[in-house]
Amino acid sequence: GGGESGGVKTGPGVTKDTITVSALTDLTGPYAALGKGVTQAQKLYFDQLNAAGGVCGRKVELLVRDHGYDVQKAVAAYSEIAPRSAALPQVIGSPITNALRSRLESDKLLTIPQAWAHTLLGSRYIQLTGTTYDIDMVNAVAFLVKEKGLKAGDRIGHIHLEGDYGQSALAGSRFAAEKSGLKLVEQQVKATDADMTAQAAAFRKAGVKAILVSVSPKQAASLAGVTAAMGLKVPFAASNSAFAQQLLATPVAPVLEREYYVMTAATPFSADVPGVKKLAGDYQKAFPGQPLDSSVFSGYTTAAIVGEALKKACAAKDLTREGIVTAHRSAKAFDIGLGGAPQDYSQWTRPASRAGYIVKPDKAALGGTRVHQEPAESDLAKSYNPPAG
Amino acid sequence: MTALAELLVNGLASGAVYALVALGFVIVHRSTEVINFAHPSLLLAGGYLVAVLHDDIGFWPALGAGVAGAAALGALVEFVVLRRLRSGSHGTLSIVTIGVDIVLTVEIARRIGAEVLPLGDPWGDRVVQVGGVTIAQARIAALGVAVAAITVFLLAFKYTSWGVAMRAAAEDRATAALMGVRLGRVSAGAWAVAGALAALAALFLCVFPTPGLDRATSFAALKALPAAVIGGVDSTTGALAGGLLIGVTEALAVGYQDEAALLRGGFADIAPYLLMIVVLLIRPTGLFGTRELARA
Amino acid sequence: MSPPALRVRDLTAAYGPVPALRGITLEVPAGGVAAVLGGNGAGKSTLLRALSGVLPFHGGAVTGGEITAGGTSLRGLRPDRIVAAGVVHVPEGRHVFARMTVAENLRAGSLGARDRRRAAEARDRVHALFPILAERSRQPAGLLSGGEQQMLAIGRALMAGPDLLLLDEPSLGLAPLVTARIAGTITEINRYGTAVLLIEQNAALALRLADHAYVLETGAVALHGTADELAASDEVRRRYLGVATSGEDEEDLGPGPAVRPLARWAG
Amino acid sequence: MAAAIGAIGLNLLTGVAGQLSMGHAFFLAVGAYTYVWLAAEPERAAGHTLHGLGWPPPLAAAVAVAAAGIAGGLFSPIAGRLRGASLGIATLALVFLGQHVLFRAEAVTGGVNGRAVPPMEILGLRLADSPEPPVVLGVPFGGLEMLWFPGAALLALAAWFARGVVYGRPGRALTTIRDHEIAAGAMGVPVARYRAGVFVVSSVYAGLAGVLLALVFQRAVPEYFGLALALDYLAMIVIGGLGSVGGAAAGAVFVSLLPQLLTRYGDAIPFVAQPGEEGLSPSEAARVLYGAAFVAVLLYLPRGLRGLLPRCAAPASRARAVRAGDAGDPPR
Amino acid sequence: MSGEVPRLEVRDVTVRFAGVTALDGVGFTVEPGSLHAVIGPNGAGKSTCFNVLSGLCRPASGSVRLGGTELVGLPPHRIAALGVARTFQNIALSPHLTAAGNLMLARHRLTRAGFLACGLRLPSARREERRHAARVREIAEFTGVAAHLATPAGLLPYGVRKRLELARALCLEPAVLLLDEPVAGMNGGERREMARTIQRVRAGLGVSVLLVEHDMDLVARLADEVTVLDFGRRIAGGTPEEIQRHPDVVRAYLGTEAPA
Ligand SMILES: Nc1ncnc2c1ncn2[C@@H]1O[C@H](COP(=O)(O)OP(=O)(O)OP(=O)(O)O)[C@@H](O)[C@H]1O
Ligand SMILES: Nc1ncnc2c1ncn2[C@@H]1O[C@H](COP(=O)(O)OP(=O)(O)OP(=O)(O)O)[C@@H](O)[C@H]1O
Ligand SMILES: [Mg+2]
Ligand SMILES: [Mg+2]
Repeated sequence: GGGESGGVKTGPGVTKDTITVSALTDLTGPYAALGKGVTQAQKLYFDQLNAAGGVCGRKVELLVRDHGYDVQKAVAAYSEIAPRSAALPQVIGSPITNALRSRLESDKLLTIPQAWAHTLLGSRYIQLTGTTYDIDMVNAVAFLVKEKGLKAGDRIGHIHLEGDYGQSALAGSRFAAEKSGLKLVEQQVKATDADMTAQAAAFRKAGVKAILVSVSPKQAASLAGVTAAMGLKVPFAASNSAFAQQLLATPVAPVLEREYYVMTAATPFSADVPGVKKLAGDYQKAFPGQPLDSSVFSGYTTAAIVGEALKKACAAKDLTREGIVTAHRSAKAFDIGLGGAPQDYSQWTRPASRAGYIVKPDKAALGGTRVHQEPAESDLAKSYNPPAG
Repeated sequence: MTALAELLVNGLASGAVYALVALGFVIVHRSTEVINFAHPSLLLAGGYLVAVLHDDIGFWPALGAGVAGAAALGALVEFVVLRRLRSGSHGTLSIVTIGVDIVLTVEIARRIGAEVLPLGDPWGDRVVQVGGVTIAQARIAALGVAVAAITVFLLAFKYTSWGVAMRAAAEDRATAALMGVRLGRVSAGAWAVAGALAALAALFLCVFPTPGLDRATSFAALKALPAAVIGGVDSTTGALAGGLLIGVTEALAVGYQDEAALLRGGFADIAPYLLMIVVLLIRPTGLFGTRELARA
Repeated sequence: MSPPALRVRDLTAAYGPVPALRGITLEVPAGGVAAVLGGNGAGKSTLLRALSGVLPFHGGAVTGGEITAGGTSLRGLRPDRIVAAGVVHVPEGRHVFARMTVAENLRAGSLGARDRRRAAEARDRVHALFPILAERSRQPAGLLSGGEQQMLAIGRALMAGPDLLLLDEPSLGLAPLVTARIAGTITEINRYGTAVLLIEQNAALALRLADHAYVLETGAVALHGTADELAASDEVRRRYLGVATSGEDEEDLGPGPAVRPLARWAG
Repeated sequence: MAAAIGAIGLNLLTGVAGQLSMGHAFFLAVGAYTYVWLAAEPERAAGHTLHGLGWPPPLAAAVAVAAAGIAGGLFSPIAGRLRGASLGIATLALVFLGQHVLFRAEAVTGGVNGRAVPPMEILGLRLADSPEPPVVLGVPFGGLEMLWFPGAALLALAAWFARGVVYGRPGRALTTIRDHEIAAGAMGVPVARYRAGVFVVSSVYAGLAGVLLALVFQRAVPEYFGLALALDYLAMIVIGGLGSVGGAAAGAVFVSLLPQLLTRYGDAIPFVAQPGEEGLSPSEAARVLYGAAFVAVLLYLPRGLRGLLPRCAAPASRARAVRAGDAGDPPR
Repeated sequence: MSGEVPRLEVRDVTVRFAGVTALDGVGFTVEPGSLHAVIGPNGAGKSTCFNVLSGLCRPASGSVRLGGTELVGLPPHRIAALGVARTFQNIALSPHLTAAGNLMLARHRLTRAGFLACGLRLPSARREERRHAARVREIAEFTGVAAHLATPAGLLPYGVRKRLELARALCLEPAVLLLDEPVAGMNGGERREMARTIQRVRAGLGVSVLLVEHDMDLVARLADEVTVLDFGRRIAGGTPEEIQRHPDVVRAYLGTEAPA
């Protein structure tokens, strides 16, 4: 349905005094850590937004549903919440986003997945933030060639998870390796694998000069530990999902601090950006003792994207779903003062940005990482066009 | 050649850990004929205890506490849940353990949260080099512990009253009761042992080469299921053999995935299961399982 | 005088709503042998299950009455406590642990023994009684022949060194020679002070071994007396000893009660 | 509902014939994906081409069910040879292998992301959510709701069929195979053939359930057809009561509905912390309750939910197998 | 019909298990319509012999011929289909099926209805079920278990289960009946009853009966011929009277209890 109140056109999820937005998150499954950080940060954002008067005289309410990373559960949860929602600032899991894709499109819901597989591109209603995994890996190879002296003919390892995350990263690394004349040594692992000894041995056997890492943080730590113990001293360049602050409490911390580089679009909390510093302070006040990591950043920015879209839609007097999406898509250089490169949301077949930070793990830094290189778009990344899904 | 040797050795080493986990399944199955789906949660509990205690009381006492705690938890599960199910069939009991596992896992996972908890073990990331082959010390310890634990249980099952009582109770509860076997105690004992073994297995699952305990650690327990089966679910020796076999298979499949196209694309993950089917086709009760006895 | 080895008063028991024992009263004197006779379904096995506390395993329960053995009350005790009190039950139908070896089965029998040191001695005695068990000691019990399993079941019970032995059809499936040997064993352990409550379909044998006998019918004691009295009763002779009474032809078993003859099936 | 059909099939296998199967998820997947593949039009999604034959949905569904049966038949050399727990574990391998194949066969399954399920169309009636659902009695009556009717009819049919099997000649043969394999052989039952046969029948049920599930979820994702699903089905039949057709259906409802209800009303569970606070979150509480319900049902209803249905008490209904058996109570 | 009952010939059958020779070149013949008893000490190989006859156990060598058909190597259900029915020493009923269900099971080879027919309740299946249920009831009455038809077999007392086993074997409409200790667990009166039933079966159906029993009185009353096994070997054969006087038999089996 739809309606008109106070001169503002409204759609599902918008009533006289509230706007409901929903999160399909994972609080009990494998990505519970991510889900918790993102959800709390989003709560923080919407609380702040409401404290500042809300949007269009309405409070914005965040409805949270846990799917435990189970696609079928997520689909069921979606059916329940979709009719009541104006937008989805959080959907965890690319399989889940993919599964919901056609329904999101027919429901015209602005959706921001917490997943960065390039295969999610190509829908007007789905907004990926920052760089995609493939872009990250392209930038990573460029970085390794430039700074770590990899030459044409060298071998480079890529350990990746099965599934969208790994496949997307692999698309990038394959492209970049071919362009740079490197020989890619691929190792695929499963989410449940914990011990990377065999993979490390295979890399050593192949004589790789560097390793790209697109696995879970824990698997990454295992790999780093084993390679170090084997005496294979090579640099690692990792996807943003292959590092977590918690790893710095484990014995592999020194190895990580030495030769581990993480490609991410998220501004590290230790960066000298006022907006980020304020966010760090607010978050720690609201959720004392909770880890401050990229999930918080990602949650907050994605909530902000929706918040800004709502504000713009309100200004355009159109709070229907289509109105919200149109408002969102009008942003060509989105920047809310949280660092990083400006993002282009006006087109949906390409990533919002091709420039990401390169950060290094650092125990002493707030959030566990410090900036190694400011966001920059490598030439290789410029020439890369992800095949849209 | 070293490459092959290295793969084999590393396969054996990670196989030792599978063997320890598998042994937990086997013990409960052998003494109660229940497939213990709650094993992963016991594992998580044991590992968690060690992880939170080692800072304060040191590693070895923490390990002791973890083993004792997981044993107590196992016994508690038996006492609170399974004992009340006297009349239940083995199948029902197995399903109940799924429920138990869900409850325990949620609670422990909640406590672990997003952390990766190191267990503070003495081996650290030290490795041993033998003729160009690198093996983690922790893995050598795991192999030692697995072999020792399996020997102990093999002997205990065969030669102690406890073992005899256990097997009698597993086979025929009513008749075992007529022999004066204290059924409650026997099955609580089996669960306690399973818990203790789970804690040990957790230790080796979470030390180098893995960075520590996190909520996903329990998934690794699933890998041990084919190990238990290949060896024969009622055989302790089988648990060792099955574990080692799986470790080696996996290591080889990973190591040679570049050479053989067949092995690519995550083949290593299913290799254990293929191996399992082949074994079951040849020997339906597993390599070391006792054949189903049947005579009219 | 020492208390009786077993005293049962007004024992009632039921499987769910179905009563199986209705007020059984009986006694086994210290060091004595009592026999229980009765047709199929009379409740003999149920009686023994009630005494040894395993009725719940069969979906039944004791609903009333008293059981005392050598002065201790057994009612409501767990089976292992009853074994600890010296009462050992050889269940009907063997129930050997099929997957365990013969030796391990015997070992299981001594689990409840109060004096485990004498287990070796007891085993030697069992082996002497049934040499086949020594021969087959490493074989899984499930592969033994029916009679061999029965020997094992009896031997297993003897391992516990009981004060009171409850035997449910010990001669089931045993060759005449072995039956005779078991009869000898019962007399012998009895001589060393073990009391025996014997359920036996071979009524002639039972009455020869027992001092007292009880006849059960539909869960109640229908007749009781000394073994000699019962052996002389017509009723017992006809129904339980299977002796043909006058009017029946020994040779072809006579016509019996009228039953429609079975013809070959045409379909 | 779809789950109920699958559970009935599994109960025939495990409850009646004593053949433990942990691989039911595999046959569900075969049914679901065969249907999707046959009925879907070729499309491009998430970076690769998805094949499809574009058959009429009812035909595709029928063939999918048959395909699951054939898959069961292919497995029958193993199913006929193994029994009990060994079979269970062998079928477990089937789940893992199956999932592996599903993940790899992207052209058919859509890989990790799964693929959309073409809606069922019967006589031109589209059973799927449409933008403008007809409203009946104030309830938007989407195609999904309409799926209820054929679904319920199929379930009734499946249950009726299963009861016929259980209480008929094959059921007796299977029960005896479970209880005493040797005796069954000696009484003239070809044991291996029956084992294989019941495996096929149960696969057919699973295939049907798979098709329905796919239609209900509107998307088939390989991840779903994993170990957890297989265990769920086992739980269904145990909770429902082994060997009972009605019980299996009840168990299926319990297992598939409870988590959804708990998640939905998770916020209303008392003593639960809000997101962000320490303590049990609603979704965790829902999980815990789910696990506890499992345990509680089996603790207090040792014969499963079937124990709640006096009509279906085992001896009574079994006795109906032979009407000649109404001879009254035996004298006790 | 009795003319159709074929002769059963066992020749030189040897069965070995790990370490035990359970049967060692055993041979005997069961004449059509006769009652042949096999006796011997425990573990002599009597049940093993039955297992060979019913296809549960494959001999290392030797042959078993039923009429013109060789039984060795056939699977159990094929042998059952030829009309060889047996009872088990350790009762082998399905405890969860009712007594009636257990009996109907034995009609398996005589009935046709498969998964489809039963699932769809085709009229043919229902007709068949009714017809056979009537016969089952007749056999149950004949063997004296009719009162228990509705009870799950697992709940029946031992003696009744023994009779149910006999009834089940009869439900197969056999030509050859193998009875393994049919009166074990019965008292004197019940034994006479059982003996009478067996005699009637022979008289009414004309089947051959092979009987294993430790009750010598019963054997003496019923058997036309007796084969004695000891340690897997045939040590004697003949009429009951001959056997009871045979010194080897007395020594190995009967003991001093035997009539001198
Ligand atoms: N587990 C059971 N559940 C229900 N009823 C049972 C059970 N076991 C036995 N009964 C019933 O209890 C009655 C007594 O059975 P019981 O086995 O004690 O007889 P019995 O005298 O030992 O007979 P038999 O000489 O044949 O062994 C019978 O009617 C029988 O059907
Ligand atoms: N499957 C088997 N594996 C190993 N040994 C076996 C097997 N079946 C039988 N035996 C052995 O073969 C011998 C003969 O057994 P069988 O059952 O034929 O004896 P039986 O004559 O029937 O004795 P009973 O009168 O005690 O029933 C026994 O010693 C038994 O232990
Ligand atoms: Mg009895
Ligand atoms: Mg025998």
